[in-house]
Amino acid sequence: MSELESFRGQNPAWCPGCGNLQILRAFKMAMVELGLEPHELTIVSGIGQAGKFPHYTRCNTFNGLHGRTLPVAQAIRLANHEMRVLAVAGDGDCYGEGGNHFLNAMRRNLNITLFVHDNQVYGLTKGQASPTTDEGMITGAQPFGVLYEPLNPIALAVAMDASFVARGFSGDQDQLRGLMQSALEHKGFAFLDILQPCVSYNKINTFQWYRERCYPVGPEHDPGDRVAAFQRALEFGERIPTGIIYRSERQTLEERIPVIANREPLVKQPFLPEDMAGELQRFF
Amino acid sequence: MSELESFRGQNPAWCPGCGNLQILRAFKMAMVELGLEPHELTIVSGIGQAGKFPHYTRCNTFNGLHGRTLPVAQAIRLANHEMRVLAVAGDGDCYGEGGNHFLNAMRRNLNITLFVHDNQVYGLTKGQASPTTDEGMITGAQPFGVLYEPLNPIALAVAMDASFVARGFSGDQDQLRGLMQSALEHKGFAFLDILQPCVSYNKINTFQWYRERCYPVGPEHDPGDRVAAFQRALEFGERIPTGIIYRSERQTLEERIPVIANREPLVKQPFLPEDMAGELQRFF
Amino acid sequence: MDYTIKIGGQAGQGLQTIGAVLAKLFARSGFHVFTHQDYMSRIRGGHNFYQVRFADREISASRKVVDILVALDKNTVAEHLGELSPVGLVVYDSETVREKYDGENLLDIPFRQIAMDAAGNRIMENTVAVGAMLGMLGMDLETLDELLTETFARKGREVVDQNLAAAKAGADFARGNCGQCNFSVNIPGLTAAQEKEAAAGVSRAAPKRMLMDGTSAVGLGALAGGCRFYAAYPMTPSTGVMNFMAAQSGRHSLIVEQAEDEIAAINMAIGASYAGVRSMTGTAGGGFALMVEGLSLAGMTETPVVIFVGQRPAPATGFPTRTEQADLLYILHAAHGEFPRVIMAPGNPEQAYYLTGKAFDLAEKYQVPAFIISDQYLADTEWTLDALDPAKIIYQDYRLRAGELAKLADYQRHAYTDTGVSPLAEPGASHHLVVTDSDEHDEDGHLVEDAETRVRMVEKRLLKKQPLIRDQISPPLLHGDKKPETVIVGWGSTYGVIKEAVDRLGEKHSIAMLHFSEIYPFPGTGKFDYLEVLRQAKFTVCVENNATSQFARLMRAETGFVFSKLVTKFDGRPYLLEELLDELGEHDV
Amino acid sequence: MDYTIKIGGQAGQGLQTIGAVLAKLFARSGFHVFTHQDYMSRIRGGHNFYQVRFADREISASRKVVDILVALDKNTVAEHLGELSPVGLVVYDSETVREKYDGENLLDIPFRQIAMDAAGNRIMENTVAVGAMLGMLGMDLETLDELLTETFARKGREVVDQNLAAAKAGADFARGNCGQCNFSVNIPGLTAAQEKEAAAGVSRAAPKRMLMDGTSAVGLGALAGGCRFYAAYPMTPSTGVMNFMAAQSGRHSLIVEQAEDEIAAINMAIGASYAGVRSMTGTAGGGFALMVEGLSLAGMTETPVVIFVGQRPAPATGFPTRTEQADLLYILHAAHGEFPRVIMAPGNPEQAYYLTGKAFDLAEKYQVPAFIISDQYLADTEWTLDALDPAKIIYQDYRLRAGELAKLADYQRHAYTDTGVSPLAEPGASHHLVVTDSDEHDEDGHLVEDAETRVRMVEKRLLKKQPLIRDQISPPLLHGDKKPETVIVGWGSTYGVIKEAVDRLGEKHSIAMLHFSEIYPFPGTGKFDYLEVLRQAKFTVCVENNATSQFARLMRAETGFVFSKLVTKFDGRPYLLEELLDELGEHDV
Ligand SMILES: Cc1ncc(C[n+]2csc(CCOP(=O)(O)OP(=O)(O)O)c2C)c(N)n1
Ligand SMILES: Cc1ncc(C[n+]2csc(CCOP(=O)(O)OP(=O)(O)O)c2C)c(N)n1
Ligand code: SF4
Ligand code: SF4
Ligand SMILES: [Mg+2]
Ligand SMILES: [Mg+2]
Repeated sequence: MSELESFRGQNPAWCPGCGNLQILRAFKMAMVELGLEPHELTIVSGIGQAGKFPHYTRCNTFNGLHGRTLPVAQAIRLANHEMRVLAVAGDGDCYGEGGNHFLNAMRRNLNITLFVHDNQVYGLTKGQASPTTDEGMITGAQPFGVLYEPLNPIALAVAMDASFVARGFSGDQDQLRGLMQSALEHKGFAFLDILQPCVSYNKINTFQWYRERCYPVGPEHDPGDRVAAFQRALEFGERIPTGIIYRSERQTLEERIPVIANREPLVKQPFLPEDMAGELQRFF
Repeated sequence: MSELESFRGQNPAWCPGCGNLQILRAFKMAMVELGLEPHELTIVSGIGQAGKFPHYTRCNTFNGLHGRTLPVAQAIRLANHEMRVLAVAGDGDCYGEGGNHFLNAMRRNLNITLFVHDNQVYGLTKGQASPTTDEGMITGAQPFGVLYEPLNPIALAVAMDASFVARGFSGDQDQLRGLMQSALEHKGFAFLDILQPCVSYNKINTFQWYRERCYPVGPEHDPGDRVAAFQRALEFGERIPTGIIYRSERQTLEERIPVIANREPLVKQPFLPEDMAGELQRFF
Repeated sequence: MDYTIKIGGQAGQGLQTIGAVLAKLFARSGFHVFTHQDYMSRIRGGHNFYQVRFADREISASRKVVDILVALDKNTVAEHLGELSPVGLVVYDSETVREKYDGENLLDIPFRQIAMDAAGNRIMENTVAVGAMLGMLGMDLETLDELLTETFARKGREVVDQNLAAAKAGADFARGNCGQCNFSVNIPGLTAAQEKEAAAGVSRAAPKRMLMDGTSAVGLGALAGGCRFYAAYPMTPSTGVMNFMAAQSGRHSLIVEQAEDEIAAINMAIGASYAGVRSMTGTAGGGFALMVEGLSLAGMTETPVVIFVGQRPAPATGFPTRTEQADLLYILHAAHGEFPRVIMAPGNPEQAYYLTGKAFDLAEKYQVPAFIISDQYLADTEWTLDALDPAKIIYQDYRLRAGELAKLADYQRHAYTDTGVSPLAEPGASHHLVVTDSDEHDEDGHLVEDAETRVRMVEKRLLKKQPLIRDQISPPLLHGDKKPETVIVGWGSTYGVIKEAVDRLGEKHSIAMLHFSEIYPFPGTGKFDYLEVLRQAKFTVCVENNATSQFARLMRAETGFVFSKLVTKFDGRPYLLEELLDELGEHDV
Repeated sequence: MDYTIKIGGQAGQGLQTIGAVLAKLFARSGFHVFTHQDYMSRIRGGHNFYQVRFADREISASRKVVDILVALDKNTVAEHLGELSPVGLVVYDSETVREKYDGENLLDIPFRQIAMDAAGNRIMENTVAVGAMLGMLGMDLETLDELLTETFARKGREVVDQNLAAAKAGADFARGNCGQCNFSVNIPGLTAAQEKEAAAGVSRAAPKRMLMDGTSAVGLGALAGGCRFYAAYPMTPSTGVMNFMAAQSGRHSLIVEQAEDEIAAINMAIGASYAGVRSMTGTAGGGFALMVEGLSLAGMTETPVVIFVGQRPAPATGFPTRTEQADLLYILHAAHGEFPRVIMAPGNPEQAYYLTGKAFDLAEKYQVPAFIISDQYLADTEWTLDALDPAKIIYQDYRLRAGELAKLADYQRHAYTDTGVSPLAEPGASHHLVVTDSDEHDEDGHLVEDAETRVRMVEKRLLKKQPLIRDQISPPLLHGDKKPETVIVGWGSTYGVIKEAVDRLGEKHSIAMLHFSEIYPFPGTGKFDYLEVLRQAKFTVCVENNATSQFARLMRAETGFVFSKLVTKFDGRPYLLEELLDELGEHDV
């Protein structure tokens, strides 16, 4: 059994007060509560403040390129479907640079988990607009304020029929921990968007701002109803629903690929050079 | 005034019976009916069968890279907002390689038009699955059949709040011509997904298959209702709605950028080297 | 004897089937075979051709002259009539071609009608054409029978018989109507051993050779090299490898993923490799452009990965279905930062097989990206070759797996070592954590910012490994005169045409080919002082299928050597034998 | 005199403000100034520093020794105490640093308390520190007053006065408590002209120099070069240029788009250029990896585009905020296929300004992509320099616009011409259609597949243009002895440190610097036979901020020349003057 101490990593280089610190805490507790040990999980992260996450805990880690967490994470799972895989990305990482991978990961529905640390800004590169930045926010790169409509990750995920779609808030630790656990336990692609204040660069969507708006969806919300989920997803502004917004049961990709379905993970299957010789016969 | 002959280009290298031929015909007629001349439109296309489109008509043309139509098209519009810009892409082009640009073009909402020639397959590269290929279809690259859930472009566009979302079918010329005209006349980003049989590589979604399923949405459908649009978008299978699925009024990006809003296009604004000298002063 | 049959027509007319069957037939019959294809980027219509050369001695290139031109459309006659050899003939069906030609060397064979008459099915017209070829060449139909039986095994004897009937009718027609046919075809002589075998009824009379194209050779080499994961996005001329691997994935422990784009493809290949399986991606030059960042990631995280790049004429989309060798320097220098890489540029299917295997071995052993550079020409050309030997491909699992790993007290993914090679472990196989990072990192794999670690890591990753990898690289191949006055240098897919040109010229001149197929790390002169050979020569020529003589430039950068003459070709087509001879003939070779 | 002040502390403590104000102050006061920065990839905490060197003669590098170390935290003292010069002092506030040091050269100045006392606001503590510096150096506060007045113009006189009061209190405290201060500072002498000006009250006494960093210089050069469209995705160390351009976009006819990724960024730049405006994109080496395919598109469609690449230590993410010169060969060879490109690698802000302008001119004139290669070091270092002259940047509109275009009977975007340069027209400006294609195309811009057109297009696009562009490239700069025995060669951002080292060594030796800032097409020897200079020298050294001596390799590939010695540095930090002198001093320069 693991304990919190098992997950202690480097000292975080995040700003004091950063929501990432809360996300990290919730994660470690979720891992302990799930009874998982560090080597049982591989964290794949990108580049950004969120991308540093795995260095501040202890797990197998592939900290890759900005925007490219999901292809790496999915391939790890394909190569070893006994490994739990967590992809950790920033909002810029996942919805900006990595938008195309996000779309396709939802289609593939491998059994992996995605946390997006959504601070609605590019933190590490010092405050440019991200795809989720509110319209009107002025930054060094957006002197006239953001002129695009923000991307709504929850609505997008519902439209893509992601099999688990949830939103958390770093300021609500209990709910967040629970959502993390549900996401990690979900069979299929589990997507958790985590609202997270950036104290250095986002002066609009502050801790206070989120706290006033976030509300957990109640039992009246049926996460199995895709249209209702979509409607709920459109709420973002005065009120922001948190919790599991949409969930469906679908076969996972690893259950559908004959080479690995109900078989040992690829990485454990023996390599039989003899088999290859037969392939040459066809060419005589 | 233009006539059909004004739009005659190279002889199409498409297969006889290909839906692209019908799309091309509808386009030329739409142009004539709109009274547009070849030099008044710039077509930006990618690579794929659809990407060859502009060579088979006559307009200003930028036939760029596979998947990259939209960034080019958007920039042309930013540089010259008096130019009409039409982006023409394949389903692989736009939803596969170019997925990230599609997401962001919808957010930007520039006044451009996008036709996706959606044959639910990679035509030019000989029949691999595209993001819209039906589950189960067997191809050279998908020997166990397609194992991913297809991307629903209409649902995705509604989720992204694209300001004009429509579906046409190459086999319904009248409706298609009308949709093309509405798209070209729409103020903002107009997205038209055009179902198109590929006689060589898609033996499932044939002309017949589409014809049996496609139905035009009736007046009871309110394209202004986003949730209703989403619900309608989810229909794809036994019945396939065509027509304008979703439409909204939003400011276009070119109306919001101070440098060009209500001003001459950038390309016509004079370059005043004198202005630059002033910038140097700050460094003394 | 040395004949060329060219089948020309529109995309979709089935000329590839005719060509492929003939090639296989000739190979089975004991001839040496070389084929090449030329096709447009379209699915129907246009103008394509398939050229099959066969001879009773080794051949390795296509020729300009054509002995039999099978014209499936009018355009083919117009385009290629001028290529006919003195004994050459055009064969066509005036019904399909919609034209009746005069002239003694144009033979109208009613393929379609014969198919209807003999087999009751016009789709057998291509089989009639194949039969007609055999008839014209005076060959029997035994081998064809064998081949059809294999091909239509699942469809049953009836289909075979129908086909055979069609072929026979074609052959008969040809024999009866081909007054002009002057082809003399002898099945090549058998070796003593083969005769014994033949006598014992073990095999048919002909020597056993394989017929293989470059695409299949790369795929087979990958399988033999232990490839378990292939991620790619389709792009000519690399799609063939993806399809080949996909077809294998039902039979072997192999996953093939079609990625959403090339960026995903290479990142997937890297992810799978990190997780513990040998992995590969493949693309063309334009798709590789999108993999450049991922390449750098493999370099930094020291993740083994094999990258297949099929070159095609560029820039940008260029000529999607044609050939060029213009991505060498690009691939060599691709990606930000400095890290080692391996580059193999096979010259024929045999090399493609072994070098793909070797690429996997070196990638794994040194934890670096390894490239196989090909092009449309190598991808499509078929060669006859002696049996490939999978045992010649080294397969050794260099990774730490469960047992060994668990025994270690400590594990550090990027530990400093004498060789620069750190232990590569399978994540999850023990309690040891496998941590790596695209940022500069310490031995544990965690991110750092200090200068000292940086310097040690660059030394480990690059400066220590690079010379060790170089030691594994074989020198270029010298073929021909051992002390040549003239040396023709090439790399990659020009191997065959240079070899045959050198063989021709070698009859009268002191000449040799120096061919580079293992290109980077650039081969040292320790095992074979090829530079000395070049320096001793009076005349040195570098032949490349590009416009800027990239290999010559690389040679100068690496060795200082400057060629006397540069031969280039950049029209999207390969060198034909006569073309190269012309280029070389102008000068006193 | 020649002093260095280093301000060290954590990210977020405001050390950049102190450094920037001091640099400007010294520049305004007539000194020559050189600054450089060192910071971690984090927003708060860690360890950063800002180093300001100023002197009464030209300087162009940072030194190892520090005269005043302003320590904003304890760590700074620990890290840098050893760097102090014999007269050196550490200045710190024991309240902030939470430590009281013994030792004569450690001066505790209660910045925070003084700020509270003098201005009633602790956030003025950094202004107190600036004041203290002035006090220690014996400089008056007049220039600071001027500067504060400008800076806080919008905030009003009160803020200025508060700041001034804080500074004055800091200065007073320093003067009163700095027994150790041995700094003698003389405002550099004035030229006759300046004295006249000064007498006429036109300006303050000091000579007028600009203080400029590499980032601003590139941005200003782009504006002067007519840049109207800038699309980019943020990435250190290129984000500064994006921010600079964004800030200008309110004042000029300029659109700045933050793209969704680098692929979109370059495709947007190409699209805007096609539509008729001069355009640019910028990124770092890793982001450029994603632009490689777009680069090839620019090459094929002959669309002018300027690409700024800020290098940083790699592979992969590497050291995001540090410096390296390891992307030269990568940028030179990036992209599939063969087409011309221009590469500028400025060595200082002055060159950055003019060469960015020149990049625009060449890109437009020859319809090719043009690069400006920089790095974190050049981006951040500030230099004093003489007034830049926008008139020296050629601006000529080579495009066909409405009037001229309409007059033409025919227009073909890719028409064959003697120079290979085809007419580039603005789409929509007339009835003529502007058609271009990433596939191989004909003169009209429509796609083709034939060999003949291909050959002519490669000749037009590449072979004809390349030599013409080469003629536009200036030779490398020879600085120092005109017939040197020793030549130190460098490119890009090592300019300053090599120059100063050569100046030092030149006092006793026959030595010169040969600096390359216009790198590709590689300069010919027609205008200046620099190869002869190298060949005549006894000892030649190539100094690079990378591990594999990329420029030396390029030199060999282009000219065959091989250096006597290669100096490299790849720890993510720039060369300091003493470091380079050490490297050179080992050998008999
Ligand atoms: C290809 C590439 N482009 C750009 C960057 C620079 N970059 C690093 S992190 C980042 C954005 C960070 O924003 P986000 O993903 O929201 O993460 P956050 O820092 O806010 O957690 C960018 C643009 C990069 N590392 N790689
Ligand atoms: C970067 C890149 N990757 C791959 C290709 C190869 N390629 C050309 S078209 C195409 C897909 C075509 O499918 P789609 O976009 O649906 O167009 P269609 O041919 O079906 O009209 C691909 C994969 C390419 N040209 N460039
Ligand atoms: S910049 Fe923002 S996101 Fe980054 S560590 Fe600081 S508070 Fe957190
Ligand atoms: S392959 Fe399909 S999409 Fe392409 S031209 Fe033929 S029918 Fe049309
Ligand atoms: Mg963010
Ligand atoms: Mg398609």
